[in-house]
Amino acid sequence: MKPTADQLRWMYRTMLTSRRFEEAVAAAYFEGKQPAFNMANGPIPGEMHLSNGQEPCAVGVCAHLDAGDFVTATHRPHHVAIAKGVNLKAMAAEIFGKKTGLSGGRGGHMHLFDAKVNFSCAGIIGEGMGPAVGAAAAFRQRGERRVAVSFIGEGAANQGAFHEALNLAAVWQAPVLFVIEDNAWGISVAKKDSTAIADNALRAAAYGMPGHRLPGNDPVAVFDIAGEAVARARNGGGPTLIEIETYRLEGHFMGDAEGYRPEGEVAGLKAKDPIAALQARLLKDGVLGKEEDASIQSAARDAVAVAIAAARSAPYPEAREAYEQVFA
Amino acid sequence: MKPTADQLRWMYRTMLTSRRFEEAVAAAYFEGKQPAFNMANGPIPGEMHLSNGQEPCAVGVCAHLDAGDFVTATHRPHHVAIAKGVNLKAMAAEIFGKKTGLSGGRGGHMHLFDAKVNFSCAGIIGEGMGPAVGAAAAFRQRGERRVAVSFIGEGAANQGAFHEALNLAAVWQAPVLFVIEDNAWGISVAKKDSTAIADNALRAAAYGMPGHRLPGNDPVAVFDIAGEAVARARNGGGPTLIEIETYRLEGHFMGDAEGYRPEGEVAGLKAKDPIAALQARLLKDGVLGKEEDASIQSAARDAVAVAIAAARSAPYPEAREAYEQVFA
Amino acid sequence: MNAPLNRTKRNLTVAKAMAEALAQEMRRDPSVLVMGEDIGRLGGVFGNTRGLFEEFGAARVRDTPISETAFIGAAVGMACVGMKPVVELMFVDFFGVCMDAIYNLAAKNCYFSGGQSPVPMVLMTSTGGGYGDAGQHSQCLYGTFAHLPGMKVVVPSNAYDAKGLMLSAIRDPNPVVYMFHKALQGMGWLGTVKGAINDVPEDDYVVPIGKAAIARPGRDVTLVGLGATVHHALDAAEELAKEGIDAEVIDLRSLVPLDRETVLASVRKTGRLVVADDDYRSFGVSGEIIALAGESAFAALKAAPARVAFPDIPIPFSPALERPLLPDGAKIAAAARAACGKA
Amino acid sequence: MNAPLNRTKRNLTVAKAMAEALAQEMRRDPSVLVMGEDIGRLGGVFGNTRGLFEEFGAARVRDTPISETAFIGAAVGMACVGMKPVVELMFVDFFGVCMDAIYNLAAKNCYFSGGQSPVPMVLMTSTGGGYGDAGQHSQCLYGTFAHLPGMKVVVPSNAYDAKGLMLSAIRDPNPVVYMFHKALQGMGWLGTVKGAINDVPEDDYVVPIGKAAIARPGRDVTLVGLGATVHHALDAAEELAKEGIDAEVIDLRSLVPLDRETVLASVRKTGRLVVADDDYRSFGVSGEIIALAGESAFAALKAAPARVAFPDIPIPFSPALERPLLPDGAKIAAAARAACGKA
Ligand SMILES: Cc1ncc(C[n+]2csc(CCOP(=O)(O)OP(=O)(O)O)c2C)c(N)n1
Ligand SMILES: Cc1ncc(C[n+]2csc(CCOP(=O)(O)OP(=O)(O)O)c2C)c(N)n1
Ligand SMILES: [Mg+2]
Ligand SMILES: [Mg+2]
Repeated sequence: MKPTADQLRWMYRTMLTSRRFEEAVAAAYFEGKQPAFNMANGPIPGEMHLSNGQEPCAVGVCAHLDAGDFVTATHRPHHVAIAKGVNLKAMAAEIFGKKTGLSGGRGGHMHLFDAKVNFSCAGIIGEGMGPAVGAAAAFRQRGERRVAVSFIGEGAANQGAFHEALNLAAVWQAPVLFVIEDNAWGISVAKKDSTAIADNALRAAAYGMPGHRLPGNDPVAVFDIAGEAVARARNGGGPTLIEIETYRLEGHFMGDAEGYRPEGEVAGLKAKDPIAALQARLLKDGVLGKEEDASIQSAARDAVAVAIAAARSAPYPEAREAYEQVFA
Repeated sequence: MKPTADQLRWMYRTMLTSRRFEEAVAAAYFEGKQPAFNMANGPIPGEMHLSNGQEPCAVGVCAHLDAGDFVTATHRPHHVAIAKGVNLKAMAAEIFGKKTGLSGGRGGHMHLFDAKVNFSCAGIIGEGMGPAVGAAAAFRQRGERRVAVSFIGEGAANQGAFHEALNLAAVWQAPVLFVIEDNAWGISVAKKDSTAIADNALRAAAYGMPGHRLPGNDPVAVFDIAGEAVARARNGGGPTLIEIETYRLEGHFMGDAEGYRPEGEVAGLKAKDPIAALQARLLKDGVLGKEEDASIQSAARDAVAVAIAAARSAPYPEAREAYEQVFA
Repeated sequence: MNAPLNRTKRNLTVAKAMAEALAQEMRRDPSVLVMGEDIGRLGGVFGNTRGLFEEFGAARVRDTPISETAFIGAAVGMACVGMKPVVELMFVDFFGVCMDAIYNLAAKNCYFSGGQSPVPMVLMTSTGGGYGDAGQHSQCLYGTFAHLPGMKVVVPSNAYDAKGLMLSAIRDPNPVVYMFHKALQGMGWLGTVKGAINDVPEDDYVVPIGKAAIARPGRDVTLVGLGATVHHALDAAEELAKEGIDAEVIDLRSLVPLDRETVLASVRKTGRLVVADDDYRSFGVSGEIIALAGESAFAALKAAPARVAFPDIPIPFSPALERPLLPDGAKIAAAARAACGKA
Repeated sequence: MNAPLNRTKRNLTVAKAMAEALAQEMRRDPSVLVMGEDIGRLGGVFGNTRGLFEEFGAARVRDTPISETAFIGAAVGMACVGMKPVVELMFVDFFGVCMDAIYNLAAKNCYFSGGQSPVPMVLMTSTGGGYGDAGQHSQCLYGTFAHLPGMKVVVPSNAYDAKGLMLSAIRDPNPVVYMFHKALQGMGWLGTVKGAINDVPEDDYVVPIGKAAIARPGRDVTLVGLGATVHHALDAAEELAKEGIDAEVIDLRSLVPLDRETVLASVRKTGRLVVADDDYRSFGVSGEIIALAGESAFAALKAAPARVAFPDIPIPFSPALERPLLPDGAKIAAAARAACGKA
């Protein structure tokens, strides 16, 4: 399935928005954490997992989804959240722990929820897989043409939840996609040291579902295969497993010294930055003109600037609010 | 790998011993539970899962093991325990909850442990898989030529522990066999209703290990394939997955009304009783003579009678013993 | 317990009361569905889903693979898109393979989402031993679930409450862990404490979550129980009555929210407390109830509060070992006598 | 805490003390090995396995897949055939994906086997919040582990105990859950409570499992803490001293076995009890300690026992929400004052 020019521009703009957003978050994160890096300090405390480099996975899949479709992401959720249409201002405010955040500051960066677009993520490996199967099964039972997508990392493909969720999805013929963002690392452990086979797409056969591995971190290739899988699912064709080769351009979390990464790996990956690659391609193919590019670039930058500024200036929740929303 | 005449006779005798043992246990189990069936009553309380019909899985694999090899079985453990050489008297006494039992009555039928032959079982689906991988990894690390075997049911192949254990075994190249006793049922749920694919051996490819499916509930076929897998493992060749088609001749547990089983299924399976089949074959092939058969039959019956009688007459533990062995 | 009287009595087992509540709510609300192992064609290992598969079919009564992490997680996803799943964890002892989906996912989604995504689901699970099923099929684990925030926890002791609490649980917008004791279930093969079978109105009614019941009013000593131990406490109260000790028996019914007021009012009245729990003794329910009295009814206490609970050891198989360890009327009565200085 | 004096002091962080204990025992005993996520090349997310991979290699220091059920189960199998595995569950919050292998397998094998198959293994796991890591990376869950039989549970509050308890844990023939608090770990990125860094002898020594420590002797009120709250209690004691209240601070160190004698002796002496715990408030450690005092030191109690604990809610992300909920010296001091009638 080939993307239209509009879809290509949407993917490009969305990747840029995600990148600019994470650059802004990264800058804010280090405030108060220098010279001594203490996670508890600064406007954004706690762990921070950036998705720089993994934007193709998010946009290539989410280009086929609308607000009613159900998506679960991981501890590294920003790119997927943005591609799924999560409210950028409320998301930024949540990451800053503000009252105006998606969850009023209760969840933070690893627990972004936006019910308006059926998006959520979690801090436990594989935790979002069961919910995606369930939401998909509910859609099917109600005769809706909606789908669910569960994004996970390649490290999560060795967690028991992966196996149970894929089998259950296949038994129920649930309209769900399982998308593995293979950035080759689970914190400091290389995929080859944790996973018995190089290509997780082969695991689809264990559940009688189609499996695809996409090399090259290419948003257009992701768009193609994901589009077919989403269409199959909407038409009652059941689940699909897709593993995407992608790049983790940063550490596992911010502050990671990355001593475990081979000399030059990061530089090599940055040289293949998927945003630059898509930009060049769109310019070359004439999908994008110089001016349009500039305006998309500044639009992304501006949207992020507005969201971050609003988040910074927003009030913190009052202490008593901690006791609210434990139960509905 | 073909069994010798001695090995064939051992398999036959062991299958008979297991069958006679379960017949005796079944008889005792119903004592005190009639007319009103109350699990709490009688000399053997609690759930009772019989393995009648599944003996080929146990003997075909355990024929290749000695006391030092490590085996974990399931909630349906008798046939495997007997084939692994668990002390029959102490096992019977444990099932009767007696002081002379393997664990002094603390474990019962679902928790049979005999450290002398490295045998254990558990009541939680898939719980024995990790331990088998670990024991195997320890053997390999110490340079011992021992192997581990984890027996599970086909229903357990959909539990997360299955996936994690197989991947870990493959990553570690641990000398372990995963043996699925496919009796087509997980309590009342048919394999086809719980498992996305018909042949669990295909799941081996998800871990880059060899997988075999053996139809026909044939102890000789099991001996052949298991023998090769055990040899491979001892020689550093790593793990293997084997799924064996077998028959559950009884209910899930005793007292199961089995309303969910298709008309005539049990009768059909009983007509293919693997013990009768092996007996006929050994007599036909001249591996077994009429007299020898009779003496094996009575030897099995006698061994069981002695063990059950000893269990019945053994004393119960004293109440205070419940507080012992919580910690070593 | 307080059924209307203008009708003929209808004594049901807990199993039948649960199944009736499920059937009635499934008829009323198309978003309710049931999932779990053997809850379909078989009607549930403990009979509490009998008849549902025949009436509502395979889409609303789903037999699952042995994949608790997946199907409990799936229930959360269903709940987030408007369904009201009731899932069964066959034995509470199995929580170890799927607790993340329960305590980190179902129980926390509402909070993490700032109230955007409440999780209206019920997790039914069986508890208790005494019938020789050994240490992985006989636990109660009440304290384990009550300790972790975000989920309500109810423990019915009789058929009337079983139906009323089930209807409350399904209609509650939050995850409710519904813990039913096997000895009260009314399945022939498990035997049944007589008191658990009682009069259950056919019509729709709820027992509120978070309200304890006074199973027997009394003046001299407060006996607190839940599930099976409520019946042991009532046995004890009968025994004690003969000796002139008038015991008040409280059936907690809910652990989360805990009805502290009812417990404290009773302890303030009697000045004496004995807690009976067949869950493990330490760091659980019995300790919390005693602590509650110590913190909030200190002045009223006339004697040291006491507990009768399962000791901190795995549950042994042999009846010769297990039975003496279980709470019963005699042990509770003895503790009450001691509290009353009549030992 | 009571280190020999005939040598120059050597102040270590808890992380370094744990790593030193592991290295020393691995040199002494070839059956000891370490497994977990990122405990190899990385040296552990919390630094407690630093240097081990380089010294002992990939066979004895195994980085695992993200498969907690499998590698904790594997550790049990290893232990059953003569190894002494030390496994790490990176954050205790993750227990939900692997609790069966811990509480039903590791903790019960010894009992189920009648003592034939003890399980000598250590499960190290990090606890605690306060640094903005939100509700799935900040929990303590002490009560969750202490409630379930068959495993010992230790909680070091300082580097000296961290080394001594680790050596005891590895040599113990039973499963020991070793819960270390992130705020005490001494990793720069987590900040560190100063008191956790103390003098650690280079040589081999053990801190016995099951013995509490009197971190500060006192006459007027007993403050019981564990892990991080020990330091908050010490802060409170300092504050209280200025007001003429002489507080005794008890560091539980072990939850299972629980050193009831030391707690009771202190309460019998002071007549007043405040328990500080950053685990959830209800059905956990704080309730058990208060219940213990009520049951066994009733006559000695001069005031209602009290607790300062984390409320029964998921742990929120925003510092504006989380920080006010955490136990600290001021809250403990206030509770102690109230207990002493000086509120
Ligand atoms: C069940 C569980 N185990 C361990 C962790 C700790 N952890 C957080 S992220 C991570 C690595 C995940 O790797 P991958 O799935 O490849 O995702 P990535 O970080 O590469 O995006 C680990 C081990 C966790 N959060 N949950
Ligand atoms: C984790 C877990 N879930 C559910 C159960 C309840 N249970 C016991 S046996 C069984 C069926 C197992 O089927 P299978 O693995 O095929 O073994 P079989 O009984 O056929 O020998 C189930 C669901 C359990 N013991 N553990
Ligand atoms: Mg990764
Ligand atoms: Mg089966």
